[in-house]
Order: sequence, then C-alpha cells, then structure tokens
Amino acid sequence: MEIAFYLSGLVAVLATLGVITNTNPVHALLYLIVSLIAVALVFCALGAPFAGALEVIVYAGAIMVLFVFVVMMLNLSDTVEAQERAWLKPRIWLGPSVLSGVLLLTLIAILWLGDGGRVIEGETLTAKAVGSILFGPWLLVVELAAMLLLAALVTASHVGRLSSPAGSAGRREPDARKEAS
Amino acid sequence: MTLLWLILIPFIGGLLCWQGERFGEQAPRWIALGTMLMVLAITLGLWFYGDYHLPSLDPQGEAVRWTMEWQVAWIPRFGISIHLALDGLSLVLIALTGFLGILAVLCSWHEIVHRVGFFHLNLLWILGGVVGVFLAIDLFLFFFFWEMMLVPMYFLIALWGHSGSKGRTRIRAATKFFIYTQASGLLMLVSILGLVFANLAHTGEYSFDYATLMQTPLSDGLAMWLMLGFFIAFAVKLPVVPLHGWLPDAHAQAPTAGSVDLAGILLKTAAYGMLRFALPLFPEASQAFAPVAMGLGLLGIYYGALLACGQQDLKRLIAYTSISHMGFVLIGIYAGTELALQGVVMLMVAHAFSAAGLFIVSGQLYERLHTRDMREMGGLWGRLGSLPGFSLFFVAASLGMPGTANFLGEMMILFGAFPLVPWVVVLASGGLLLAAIYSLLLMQRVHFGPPQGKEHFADLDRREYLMMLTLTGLVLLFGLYPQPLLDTTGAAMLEVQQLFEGVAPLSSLAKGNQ
Amino acid sequence: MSGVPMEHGLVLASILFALGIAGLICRRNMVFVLMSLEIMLNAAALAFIVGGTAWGQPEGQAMFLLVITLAAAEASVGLALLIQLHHRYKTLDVDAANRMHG
Amino acid sequence: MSLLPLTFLLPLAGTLVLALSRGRLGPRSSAVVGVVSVGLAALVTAWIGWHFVDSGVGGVDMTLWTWLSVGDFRPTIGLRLDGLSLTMIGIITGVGFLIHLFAAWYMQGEAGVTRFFAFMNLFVFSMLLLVLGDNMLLLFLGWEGVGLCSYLLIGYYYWTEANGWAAFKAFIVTRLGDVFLAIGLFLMFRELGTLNIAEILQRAPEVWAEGAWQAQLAALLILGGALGKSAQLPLHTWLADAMAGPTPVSALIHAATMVTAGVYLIARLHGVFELAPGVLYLVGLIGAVTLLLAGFAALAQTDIKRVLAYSTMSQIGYMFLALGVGAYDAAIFHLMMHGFFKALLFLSAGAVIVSCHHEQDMRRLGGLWRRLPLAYAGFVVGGAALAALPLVTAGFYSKDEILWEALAAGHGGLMLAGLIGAFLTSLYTLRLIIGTFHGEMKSDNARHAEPGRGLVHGLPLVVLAVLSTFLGAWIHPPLEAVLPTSPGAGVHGAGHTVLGIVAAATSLVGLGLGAWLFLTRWRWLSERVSTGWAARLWWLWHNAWGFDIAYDRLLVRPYRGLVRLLESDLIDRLLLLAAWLAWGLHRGLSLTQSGKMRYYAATMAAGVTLVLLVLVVSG
Amino acid sequence: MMLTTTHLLALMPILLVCATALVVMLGIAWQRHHTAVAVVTVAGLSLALLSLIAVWGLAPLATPMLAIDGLSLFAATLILMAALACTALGHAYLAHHQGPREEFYLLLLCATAGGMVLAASTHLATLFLGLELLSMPLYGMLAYTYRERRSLEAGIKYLVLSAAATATLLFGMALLYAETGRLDFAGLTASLAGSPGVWSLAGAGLMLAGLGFKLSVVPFHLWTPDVYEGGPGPAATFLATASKVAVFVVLLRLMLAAPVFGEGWLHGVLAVMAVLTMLVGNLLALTQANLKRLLGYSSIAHFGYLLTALVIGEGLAVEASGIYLVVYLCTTLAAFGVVTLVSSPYHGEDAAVLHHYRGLFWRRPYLTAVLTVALLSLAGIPFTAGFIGKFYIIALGVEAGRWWLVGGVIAGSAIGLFYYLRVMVTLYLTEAGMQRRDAPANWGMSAGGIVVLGMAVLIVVLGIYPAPMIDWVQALGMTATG
Repeated sequence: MEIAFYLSGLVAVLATLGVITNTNPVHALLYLIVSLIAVALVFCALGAPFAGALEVIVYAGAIMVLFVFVVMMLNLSDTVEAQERAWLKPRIWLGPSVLSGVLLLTLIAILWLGDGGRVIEGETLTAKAVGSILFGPWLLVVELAAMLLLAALVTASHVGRLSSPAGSAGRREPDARKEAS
Repeated sequence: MTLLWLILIPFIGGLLCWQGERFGEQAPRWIALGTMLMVLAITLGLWFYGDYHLPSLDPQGEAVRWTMEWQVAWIPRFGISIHLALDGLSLVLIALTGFLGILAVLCSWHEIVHRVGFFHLNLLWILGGVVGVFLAIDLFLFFFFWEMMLVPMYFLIALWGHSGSKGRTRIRAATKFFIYTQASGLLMLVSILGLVFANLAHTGEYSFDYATLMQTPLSDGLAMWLMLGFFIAFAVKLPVVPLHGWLPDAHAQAPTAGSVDLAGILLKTAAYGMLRFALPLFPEASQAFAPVAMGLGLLGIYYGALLACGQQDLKRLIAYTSISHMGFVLIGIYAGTELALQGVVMLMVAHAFSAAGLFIVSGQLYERLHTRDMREMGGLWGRLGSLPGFSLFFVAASLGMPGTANFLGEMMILFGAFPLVPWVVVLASGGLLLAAIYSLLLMQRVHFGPPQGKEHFADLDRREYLMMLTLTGLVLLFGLYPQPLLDTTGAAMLEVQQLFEGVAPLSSLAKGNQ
Repeated sequence: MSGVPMEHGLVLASILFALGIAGLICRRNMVFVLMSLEIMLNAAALAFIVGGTAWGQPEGQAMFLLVITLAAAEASVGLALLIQLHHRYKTLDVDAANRMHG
Repeated sequence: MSLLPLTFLLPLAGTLVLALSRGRLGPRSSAVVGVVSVGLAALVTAWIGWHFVDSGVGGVDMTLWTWLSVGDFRPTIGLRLDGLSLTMIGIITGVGFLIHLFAAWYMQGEAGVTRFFAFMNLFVFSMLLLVLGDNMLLLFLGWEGVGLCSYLLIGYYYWTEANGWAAFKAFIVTRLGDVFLAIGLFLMFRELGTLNIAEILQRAPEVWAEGAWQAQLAALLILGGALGKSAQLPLHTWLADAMAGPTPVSALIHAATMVTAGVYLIARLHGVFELAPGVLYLVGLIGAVTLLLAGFAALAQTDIKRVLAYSTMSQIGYMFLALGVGAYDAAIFHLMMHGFFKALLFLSAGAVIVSCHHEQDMRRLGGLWRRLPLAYAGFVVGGAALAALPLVTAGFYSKDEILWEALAAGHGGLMLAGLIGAFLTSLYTLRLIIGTFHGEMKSDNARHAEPGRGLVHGLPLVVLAVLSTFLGAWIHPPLEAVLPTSPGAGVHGAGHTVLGIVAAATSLVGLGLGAWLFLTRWRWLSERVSTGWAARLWWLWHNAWGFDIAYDRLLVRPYRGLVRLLESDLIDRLLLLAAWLAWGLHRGLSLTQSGKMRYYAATMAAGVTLVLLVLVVSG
Repeated sequence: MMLTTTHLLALMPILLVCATALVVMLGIAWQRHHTAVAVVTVAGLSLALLSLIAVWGLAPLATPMLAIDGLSLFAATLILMAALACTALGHAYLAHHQGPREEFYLLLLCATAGGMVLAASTHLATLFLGLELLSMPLYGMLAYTYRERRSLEAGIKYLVLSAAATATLLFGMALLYAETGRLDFAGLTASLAGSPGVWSLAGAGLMLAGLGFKLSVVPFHLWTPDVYEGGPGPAATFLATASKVAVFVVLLRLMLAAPVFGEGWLHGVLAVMAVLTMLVGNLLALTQANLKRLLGYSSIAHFGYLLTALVIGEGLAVEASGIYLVVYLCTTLAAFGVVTLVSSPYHGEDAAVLHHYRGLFWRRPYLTAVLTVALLSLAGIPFTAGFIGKFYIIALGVEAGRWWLVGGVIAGSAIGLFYYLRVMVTLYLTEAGMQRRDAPANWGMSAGGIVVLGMAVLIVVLGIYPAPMIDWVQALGMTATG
C-alpha cells in the first residue's frame, strides 16, 4: 500500500518535472498524462478509487485529449520547439526555480511544524458515499457546478469563434474616427 | 433660518450664474454681483439689528451663547446636526466675505471673458463654502465646508489662472494648493474624530457639537495630539512657515478674483479656526504649545519678509508678504490677551483689505502691461493715471503705516503680547522694518526708476476707481475709527481670552519674571 | 504499521503545486502555461483527497470532483483563448500579446 | 481754541483735493490749492497762538474721539496745545507756508506739480499731528506719516533710479529707529499703563525710581527713534542722500521740521529722560560727536545741498547736546532759529539751483554773486546765522545759550566740542558761500544763470532772512510751563559773558581763517587735498567717515545675500522632497507594471511565499 | 441538512438570476435580438432585486452552505444593482459591436449569480464554486471583444492569473480541511477555537492570497490595470464593482466567522498589506494617462482603505465596510459608466486615453459633471458620498487607535488627490487640435446614460444626506450571522 503510494508519488513528481522542462508540447502532454495516471494511482493507494477513476477518465482522458487536440490542430511545428529551447535558458528558469524551491521548502516546513499524527489507513471510501453527499446536502453545489460548466461552455464557444468579420470591422474603424474628428 | 440662507444664497446664485450664461456674458456677472450684494446686505442687517454685546462666559462655565442659532438633525447616527450659529466674530468675517465677494466679481468683470458662467459658479461656491465655515459650529459640518470650498478654488486657479515662469503652471499651483490643504484637513478630521471618540468614551453618546465637545475631559497627551491635528490644518491654510509652500504659487497663479479671495478670506478661515476651535477646545494644550506657535509666527514674519524681497513676480511678492503678516496673527492668537486677540481680528480685516487692494492693483497692472514680472516694469508712476497712487496707499497699508487698519492690528497684537512675551514682541517688531523693506522694494521696482516706454496706459475706469476708493476708504475708516468693529467682536474675543487664561501658566510665568 | 502519514500525502501535493508554479512562471508558451495550471489544480485536488481519506470523509472526494470540474472548464476556456490568440497573432507567447504596461 | 483741528485739517483737505483731482487740476491750480491751504493753516495757527499766549493757560487738551478702546488700551485722537506744541506748529505752518510759496516758484514747469503739493500738504498734516498729538500712538501716526512723505518727496524725481534708492534708504533707516520707538512704546505701556503723554510724564516718576532699568531702557528706545528721525549717529546716513528731492522739500522736511522731530520727542518726554541720567548724557554725547563728525564731513562736500545737509546734522547735534545737558528750552530755541536760517539757506540754494539749470555742484558754480544778488544775500544772512556771527544773527543767541547751558550743567567736554563745532561751522559756511558765489564761473550753467523773479520767489527769502537776524531771536517761545528749567537759566554771571566772548571769538576766527583760506588759497587747497595723507582724510570726510560703506558691507550685503539664498524658498523645496519621494516610488513601482504575465505570476508566488515565510518565522 | 421549501424561497434571488440566464440562453438559441435579451436580463435582475424584499422577511436563515442574512442581502442588492447598471451600459456599448452581442448578457447573469452565491456562502465548497462561477464568465466578458488585441490579452491574463489564484485558494482550503476535517464555516470556527494549528494558519494565509488576488491586494495586484484597460467597458465595470463587492463580503464573513483570519501574525500581515495597498495603488496611478488603468489603480487603493475595516474587525468595522462598499459601488459605476459611454460609439479600443477627454466639459457638460462628481467622490471630497466613506474609514481607524492605518489612509488620500485632480482638470481644459471623443449627443436618453446620471445624483444625495444609507446598512449589518 505504502509502497504503491511512494512509488507512484515519485513517478508523478518526475513526470511533472518532465512536463515543465520539456520543450515539445506533445511530449510534455504525454508526460502530463503519465503524471496524472500516477496521481490516480496515488488516489487508489490512499483509498479513493472513485477519485482515481475519475482522474483517469476526466483528467487524463477528457482534458488531456482536448489539449492534444488543440496542439494537433494548431500544428505546432519544429520552430516552436526551437523557440521553446531558446526560452528555456538558465537565465530564465533559474529565478523561478529558486522561487518555487523556497515556496516548496516553506510549505514542507509548515507541514513539518504542524501537528501530523493522522495516518491514512487506506480504507476505501466508495462512490456511493460521495454520491450521497453530492446529491444530498451538496445538491446546490452540483447545480452551481452545472451553471459553471454552462458559463464555461458559452465563454469557450464565444471566444473560440474564428470566423469573424474582422475585415469589415477594420474597414469601418477609420470611418468612425473620421466622424469623431 | 437666516443663517441657512446666508449659506444657500451663494450656492443657488452660483447655479443661476452657470445657467445664466445662456442669456449672454453679462448675465452671470450681474447675477453674481446681486447675490453677493444680497449676502452683504443680510449681514449688515444682522449687524445693525443684532446685539453682539453678549454676556461672556461666566465663572460657572455657562455655555457659550450666540446671537443667532439654527439647528437641525443631519446624521443622527453620529449625533451630527446642521448647527449654525452667529456671534460677533463670525459676523465680521461674513461681512468681509460678502464685501470681498463683491470686489472679486467686480475685479473679474473684464479679466474673465471665457466661460463666464462657470467662473462665477466657482467663485460663488467658494464664498458659500467660506460662509459655511464661519457659521458652522458642528465640527463635522465645519469640516464639510472646510474641505468643500477647496474644489471650486481649485478650478478657479486651474482654469482661469495665469501660468508663471519656470514651469510654475497654474494647474500645478492649484494641485499643490489642493493637496496641501486637503491632506492637512484630513489630519483635522482625525483630530475631530479623536475628540468625538474621547467624548463618546466619556458620555456614551456620539456628538460633534461644539458646546458638547468643549466639555470633554482629555488627558494632557491626547489633548496635545488632537490640538496638533487642528493646528496643522489651520497652519497650512494660515499659512505658518514650514507649511506655506502652496501659498505663493496659488496666489501668483490665480486670477485676480481668486487671489483676492485667497488672501482676503481663505487665509482668514484658518485664523478663525484657531480662534473658534483650536484654542477653546484645547486651552491647556494650546497654552503649552503657545511658545512653539509664537516661534513659528516669528519664523513666518522673517521668512516671508525675506522671501518677499527676493521675488520678481509681483503677485508672488504680495503672497509672501501675506505669510509675513500672518506671522503676526499667529503670535497674537497664541498670546491670547484680549488686546492681542482683538488685534488679530483687526489685522485680519485690515490684511483682507490691503491684500485685496494689492492684488487688484496687480491685476489691473497685468491687464495693462500683460506681465507680472517686475523686471519689465519700473518708472510706471507717471504712466498709469491714479493707479500708482492706490498702489502706494496699499503698500503703505501693508507696511503698517499708522492711520491704516493694518497699523492698528499689528500694534494691538504687539501691545497685547508684550507683557507676556517681551522678547517675542521685540523680535516681531523687527518684522516692521522688513515690512518696510519689501513694501518699498515693490514701489521701487514697479513705479520708480527710469520708465521703460513713453506711452501712457489707460487710467482706471469708473468701476476700478470706485473699487479702489472704497477699499481705501475702508482701510482708513478702520484705521481711524475701529471701535464699532472691536465692539462687535469684543464679546467673542473675551470668551476666547478667558478660556485661554483659565489655564495660563504663561502669563503667570511672565509675571514671575518681572 | 500500515498507512501513509498525512504529511507525506500533503508533501507530495506541495511538490506538485510548487512544480506547477515553477512551470507557470518560467514558461512563455501558453500551452505549457495551461498545463502548469492543470498541475496546480491537480495538486490542490490531491491535497483534498489526502485530507478526505485521512479523516475518512467523502467530502474530500466531493471537493475533488468540483476541482476537476473547474479544471475542465478552465482548460476549455483557456484553450479557446489560446486558439483565438494563435489565430490572430500566430503566436502562443503569452507575453507577445503584451500591449499594456506602465 | 476749537479752531485747533483746522490747523491740520486744512492741509489734509488740500491733500485730498489734490489727490482726488485725478489730473483735472492744472499745475497752477494745484500750486494755489497747496499754498493756500497751508497759508490758511498758518493764519489759524497765528490766531490760536495769539489767543493762547493771551489767555495764559498752561495747556489745552482736546479729545476728538476715542481711537479705540480695548481693556486698558484706550488711545484717543486727542490734541494737546501747550507752549511746546505751539512753538512747533508755528514753525511748521509758518516756515511751511513760506516754503510752499517758494515751491510754487521752484516747481514751475516740473512734471507732477499736483503730486508734489499733495505730498507737501500731507507732510504738513502729519507733522502737525506729530506735535499736537496728546498720546504716543497719535504721535507715532504723525511720526510715520512724515517719514512716508519724506520718502515720497525724496523720490519725487522717480525716473532717476538713484533717487528712488535714496528715498528707500531714508525710509528704511528712519524706520529702524521707529522700531526702537515702537518697542519703547510697548515697554512704557506695560510699565505705566498709558500712552497719554501727560500721564506718562506724571506716572513715570511714581513708578520708576531714578535710574531704574526700565526707565533707562525706555529712554534708550525712545532715543533710538529720535536718532533715526533726526539723523544722528549712527542712524544719520540717510540725510545726505535725501537731498535728491526737490530743494523746497529739503528745506521743509530735511532742515526745518521733520529732522527736528527727534529733538521735539525728547523734549516732550523729558520726564522719562530725567529718570535716566545715563541715557540723557548719552544724548548729549551723541549730539556732540555728531556735530563734530558732520562738521568735518560738511567741509569736504562739493554739492551745495550736501554741505547744507551735513550742516543740518551738525546743528541738530547741537540741539541734542542741549537736550543732553537738560537745556530743553535751549534746544527748542535753537530748533526754531535753525528752522529759520536753514530754510533760508536751502531756499537760497534752491534759487541758485533753478537759476543755474539744476547745477548744484560747487565745482561747476562760482562767481554768481553779481548775477543772483537775492540768493547771495540769502546765503550771506543765512550763513552768518549758521556760523553764529556775533550779535547780529539769530544763530549766535541760540548757540551761545546751548554752550552756556552745557558749561553750567558741568559738561565742559561737551561745551568744548560745541566750540570746535562752531569753528568748523564758520569754516564750511564760508567755503560754501565762497565756492558758490565768488571766484570765476566754472561752467556754462553758471554763466547763463537766470535770477528768479516775482513775489513768490522773493517774499519767502526776504521774510526768512529777516527772521534769521537778531530780530528772529526776539521771538521767545513760551516753553516755561512745559519744560523744566534748565541748569543755566537765569544765571547770568561773569562766566556767561566770558563764554559769549570766547564763542564769538571762535566764530570770528573761524570766519577770518575761512575767508583767508578760501578767498586766496582755494587752488592750493584743492591741490593739497588731492595728494598724500590729506587726500585720504579728504576722502574720509567726503564720504562722511565711511559710515555708508561700512553699513553696506556689514548690513546691506549680508541681507542681500540672505535674500538671494532664500529666494527659491528653501523650506518649500525641502517639503517638496516628499513629492519627489512619491515621484520616485511611482517610477519604481511603474516598472513592476511590466505587462508580462510571467512576471505577474512570479510576484504573486513571491507574495504567497512571503506570507508563508512570515508564518514559519513567527510560528 | 437538506433543502426545504423555505430554503428554496430564501434562495429565490439566486434562482431567479439563474433562471433568467437559462431563459436568455434559450432565447439566443431561438432568435437573436439584442434589445430583447437586454430587456429580459433587466427584467430578471429587477425581479431578483424585488424578491430580495420578500426574502428580507425570512432573514436571517441558514440554508445548507448558504446564509441568507443581512450581509448577503446587502451584497446581493449591491451586486444586482451593479449588474443592472452593467446591463444598461452593456446595451449602449454593444450597440455598435460587430458580432454576437447576446452572449454578454448570459455571461453577466451567470457571473451575477456567482457573486450572490459567493457573498452568501458559509461553506468552502460554495465559496469556491461561487468564486469560480463569478470568474469564469468574466473571462469571457473580458475577452468579449477579442478582435481587439487588448481585450484578448486581458482575458488571457485574467484567466491564467485567476486560475493560479484559485489553485492557491484551493490548496489553502485543503490545508484547512486536512487540519480540521471541516468545510463549513461554523465547523471551522469550532475547530479553530483556541489555538489554531500551523496548517490552518497556512491554509488561511493561502486563502487570503487567493481572495486577495480578486481584491487586487498588494502584492497580488499587478493584473488589475492591464485587465481593466483591456476589458470592454461594461466588463471592466462589472469586474470593478460586483466582483469586488462579492469577494470582499465573503472575506468579511470569513473574518467574522473564523477569527483565525484576523488573528496573530495573519492580522499583522493583513495590516501591512492594507497600508501597502493604499499607498502602492495611489502611487502607481500618479502619472497614469489611461483613464481605465487609472481607475484600476484607484480601485486598488480603495480596497486598501477597505482592508482597514477587515484588519480592525470590531466596532464600526462592519458598518464602515458596508457604507464604503455602497459608496464605492456608486462611484465606480458612475466613473466607468462615463468611460463606457464615451467609448461606445467607436470601434476598436475603448476611449480611455486621457487626452480624449480634454475639454469634454465644453461639449458634454452634464456627462462631465457626472465624471467630476465621481472623481471627487473617489477622492473623498465633501458633498459626495465618497467623503462619507472616507469619514467612516478614518473614524474606524481612530476608534480603534490604529494610527498607522489612519496615517496610510491620509497619505494615500493626499497622493490620490494628485491624479484625480489631474483627470478632473483635463475635462475642463480646451486646447485646440487635440484628438477627442464624445459620447453620442443623446447619451442622456440611453439606458446607460440614465444609469450614470442616476449614480451621480445618488453620489451627491448620499454625500449630503447620508442618514438613510447609514440606517439601511446598520439594519442589515445587525443581522449578519457568523
């Protein structure tokens, strides 16, 4: 149990490191999927298999596919990779690494200082328990989540619109200026 | 209700001026003139019919009494009410406001030709705010008007002012003025609130009322801090020297009407504030602070005078002389004897007239010469008709020539303060010499010396002549027969003096010295 | 002894969180920026799961669900913006859009 | 007596008419208004004087109104007529009228005659208030008023910049004295509780013991005021420059009336000075020193008006000397006589100047006695009085009395100084007359001199000339009731006679020596003083012992430096530092708004880290 | 606790807003019509506003995860008012927009619902979801005119940074949860009574950072000017008003409920942040030449002042924050409204550069008067509501004797004056040859114009006669449940 946790935790960390250091978007995405699956394993190891399953299905499945889709669609070429390599000079990543390192150390120090003692037994919490909460007292929250998704949907569909009469807008602009002056 | 109308009339008149511009350029001017005449008439009516020989504070500490009072609840949450009251001091200053308001309208008759309506809106709102300051005895209301009147003044300077040399733009001057006064005003607000909460802790009730707050017991330290809050706000506006920076710029860059109002009335609100609030609310702290205040007054006298000597811009010179004169006022206020306090009133009135006169003169010079730079003047005596005569008169008034009201003001302050603080008075007397130096330097640079041209400029027209003559007459009148004025403010000043003397470590100290 | 101390779970979450931040800060390509955001959200979700399992409560997983919802929504909107950016300016550099400062 | 206010109201009315005429009055009408108003005032004065002397009362008080009343501070607009003030108003209106009359001739064709007479009338008004005021504040009003008029009239020819500065200097230097006087008033009011002169004189001995420091201080401060006004050391430097004004002005203000106000003041407040013997002695000492120094300075002047100016200083020195030895009446007597003959001298000088097309440098005049007989006569008579030619001149009697009083009071040193002064006076008087009227004509201006004509020109000269002779000395000012009797009064022993002879001899020797030197040895003298140590001495005398230069170095320049230092408002600059700070912070912070998102995110992360670090450190 | 009918009734305003959103969505699907959608939106928001009166009778009431009490009603009123104003402004603004306009209202309604939920939340889940429901549509609103580069940039910046902030917030919540095992405020309060553990403190700190981002508290403020500048007028208005009000109210609720946020070191951190926020916000604005950026900086500063109330958290604090929020809302609506109106007849970027406004007074006097009043109110000058707000803040500081905060407020105000005056005087200057933009001549007749005028009148009326506002806020503040 514990071994599974630590092992998959290690994998998750390494894969994530790969995500943020990789220069190729597709490779990075693959690393991210690995990381997410590792986290899903962590969930299972901790006794939340429902969450693990969702992690794989929603995160690694749906969201990452969306990412891959977009990356493919945009047809990010080698120039992007070259550019990424250029942007990833030590001068650029050193500062952020130090900063997040300090943040990490601080967080760990806080976790260390805090009262631990609680141990995760790995007892399984079933989907049923989760569901009865969600559709019980948290009903409102679920509805709100629906609204949230609606808002996201509308936003994405509006913002993602590519066929736009940009040309005509551009043409009319000088007219408006003329009126003003 | 009359008191409320005194405040409302200028505000309403201002709006009318704004809208009156539709009926031509002259309409706002006449409306403004009518409005100010109305204010002055009401004030003079009150003066005539009111009784200002009031019984002063009796030994039991009976509340201060007013000739007229008007009160209506405003913000009950904090015990704030619209509480207006009139006594001799406020009456005199309101009358002054009305009079200088008329002058301000008159002297901008030809000077302001753009956006006349909006100009008079601002002008009248300043005056309305000032009247409010002089009438309010609810501290919140007082602060309200105190801050409010800055806005139209800001516009007046920023929109109709003149830009000076060396990047002294009018907007910069206006902004400086606004920030100085507003920031210091906030300090006063903090002090007011400190006082209110101290009173709350004591009585359990919110109140911003003057009479109530006067009864608040304060610890020495707290009283000193609160007093300082008030003092700084007033000191900025008076102005007292380290805090005077806004004044020369604002005065120099403002249009004539603005300078007249600034020097004539706005500076007086500060002295009024000290007399009405800083001293009576914190007599002990004020008493303890008096040596510092007088020191600052001395500094102001000398600093203002020295700087006045170095100015090339006519209006800046006059502005610095104001600083110097206000040093006397400060000394008088903190000397706190009856004679000195009455002298303060006298000097305030006199300085209002003489500074207004000088600013109008410089405005008229500007209209004719299109410069305020004294290096481009000189030898004007024979080229300007009767204008040099009037400038001579107001210069003489400003240097404290006997016979003018300024002389009486300064002398009363010095006579009144001498028994308490002889050395301060001796040093302040040096200011009389410096006053002569800067005043005559003005004459020398403007009117004496070789003429820089042959042509004659337009003589004063009837409107200008009448204005100057009225001012001259008033300066002389109060210089030779000031008793009606002194009788009016006597009761109010006696109260201040008694409050101040009630604690009087200073006067006993002085007596011990003898 | 069996079981993982809660701190360890939280430390794992912290590491992922910090890595996410590092990615956010040092990457200019918006694809990577969005991925970093996903990592950070995922780290937070992990922390909830850890808390939930440690207390033996389903609330942790319920929160996880909400977070994952958000992540999905965020990703979709983010990608839509990314497409728009690429479409208009042929770049994915977030700072390339930088027109405003001062 | 109720006509008393008319004396000063008439000149005031003249001023107002002239000032408010706004140029509608021509030069002629202006002159008429100016002269007539003062003339009427003189008539009123004469009428009042006659009644006053006739009635035999000691003094008349007349309160017009209470100026102001606050607590104990109740100065009035009140007049007091007594022997002293009567004498003064007599001089002021009488001599004033004559000078006005002469000025009507003198100012013909000048620009701004209206202005001139407005100021002159205002001066007469102020001077009358000065001497008539029954309290110190009113006196101060007149005191400052005459100062202002003096300023305006010195600067009458405003288009020459130097004249403006001369006027400026005159006002500022006297104002310095006035400040002392003002402080003196504060002190007296604090100590005595009144400003009324009669009450001061009455209370001073009650409150102060003789020699009390308050009395000494008060007397010293009043003396300060008197020194400034009367151009005594060390505040004397303005008078010579004041000659920039029109000559009638010099005659009226800087010879006959205003400069003697200091003498009047000390005489008026004699009660205070009596309580401060040290200060009183100082008065005499200052007088003696001034009369000597000014006498030497007068010797070395080339401008005829400047000679007269230094001579005035010197003569006022005599008056101070008299005051210092307690001979107030002698001082006033000399004041009056000096008023006559010095006015005469100035008017004659004015006649010369106008006739010679505004040439007033002795080095470019000369030989005028034939062309300008009236002026010459005026100079001779006036000069004789100045030099105290025995028996026939007014000056002899007044000066003799002063010397005798000094001796009688036991101040032999002062007396000796007076004698030396008399000798010097004879010398420089002769130098002046000879330099101007004898010898050859040294310029075209002198050669083309046109004598003045007309009654307006002649009458004042003649009247003043008569008054400068022993006839003038017959006028006896009714001072007995006002001033304490002087030490030498009524004592007419052998000492007095001897002294009279000595004084007469001094004067005569001086005149003789002068006549010999300047008539026969003029050229030799001129050469002598342009080389060697004599040149240096000459330079020193010519610059009146270098006071001006010293003051310029010690006071004026440091002041200017200070002004220049502060010109840009240093304190304001300091406060502007706050603005600069805000500005700097703004610039710095604006850099953080780089628009770069990574940077924004990094800042947020840093913020979070910081918050947590605080927790770790504090927890 | 399960939902009951009463609860549903109490949630009526939120439900009404959500329902309106659905109606709008269906309407768009059926037939696009700009004005009709706007009218429906206004109707729905007005209904919700009216239903608040009905709900007032039920308060205080605790539904599961949401509290219907004075505080949330207060916030709901303000948010709905802001939403109404934004709708009106949006209608004027979008009239000239190329492309679909109707989605804007849909997003606006969603965000409004989110804000109301956020302000009423008493549970970390609702807090989180409310916040996201508020932010998610805002991404869309900010990037709504994505053809304009700045708008797109604003959307991206806000999305990325806001998501990062949300992640921080979530991580903080998770820490709190890990320590206490509770997610509801009441439970948190109970578990944290006494001495809270380090994790909780860290969690609270992280949450504070997350929420502070939305309030643009220094050092989480950097996004503000860019986003305000880039976003279209109505969106920026909503962001500056409704969004900030909602977030502030929930923070206030957290402070009141769980003292862990206002104690010990966190308290100190908050105080330092407050002072920094006041000063930095004002300093940054000093020479700003873009009016929208300037208003952004100004709003940073104003939330610095408001933080004072949170730092002190006793005495007048709740009342003061209530008053200040009302005042801030009116003022900001008026100021942004004018900018929006001036920008609306033009394509491309908003007319926000200061020289566009030069001499506006002489062309559109009343509109300028509105902007002047708004600026004066922002500066806190008497005769405007802003003064009452500042009065409250200073009174609060003085009452608690927090002189550093008071000093910060004063210094901030003094600095602030500089740029408010600068803008103000520009409106009145006339110099020929300047590029300028005007609102349409009949601006006063449009819905946006009426809103703006109404706000200006409100500012002045509340400035002169604030007693009703004070009474209202007091009445609502009394019923705030922990």
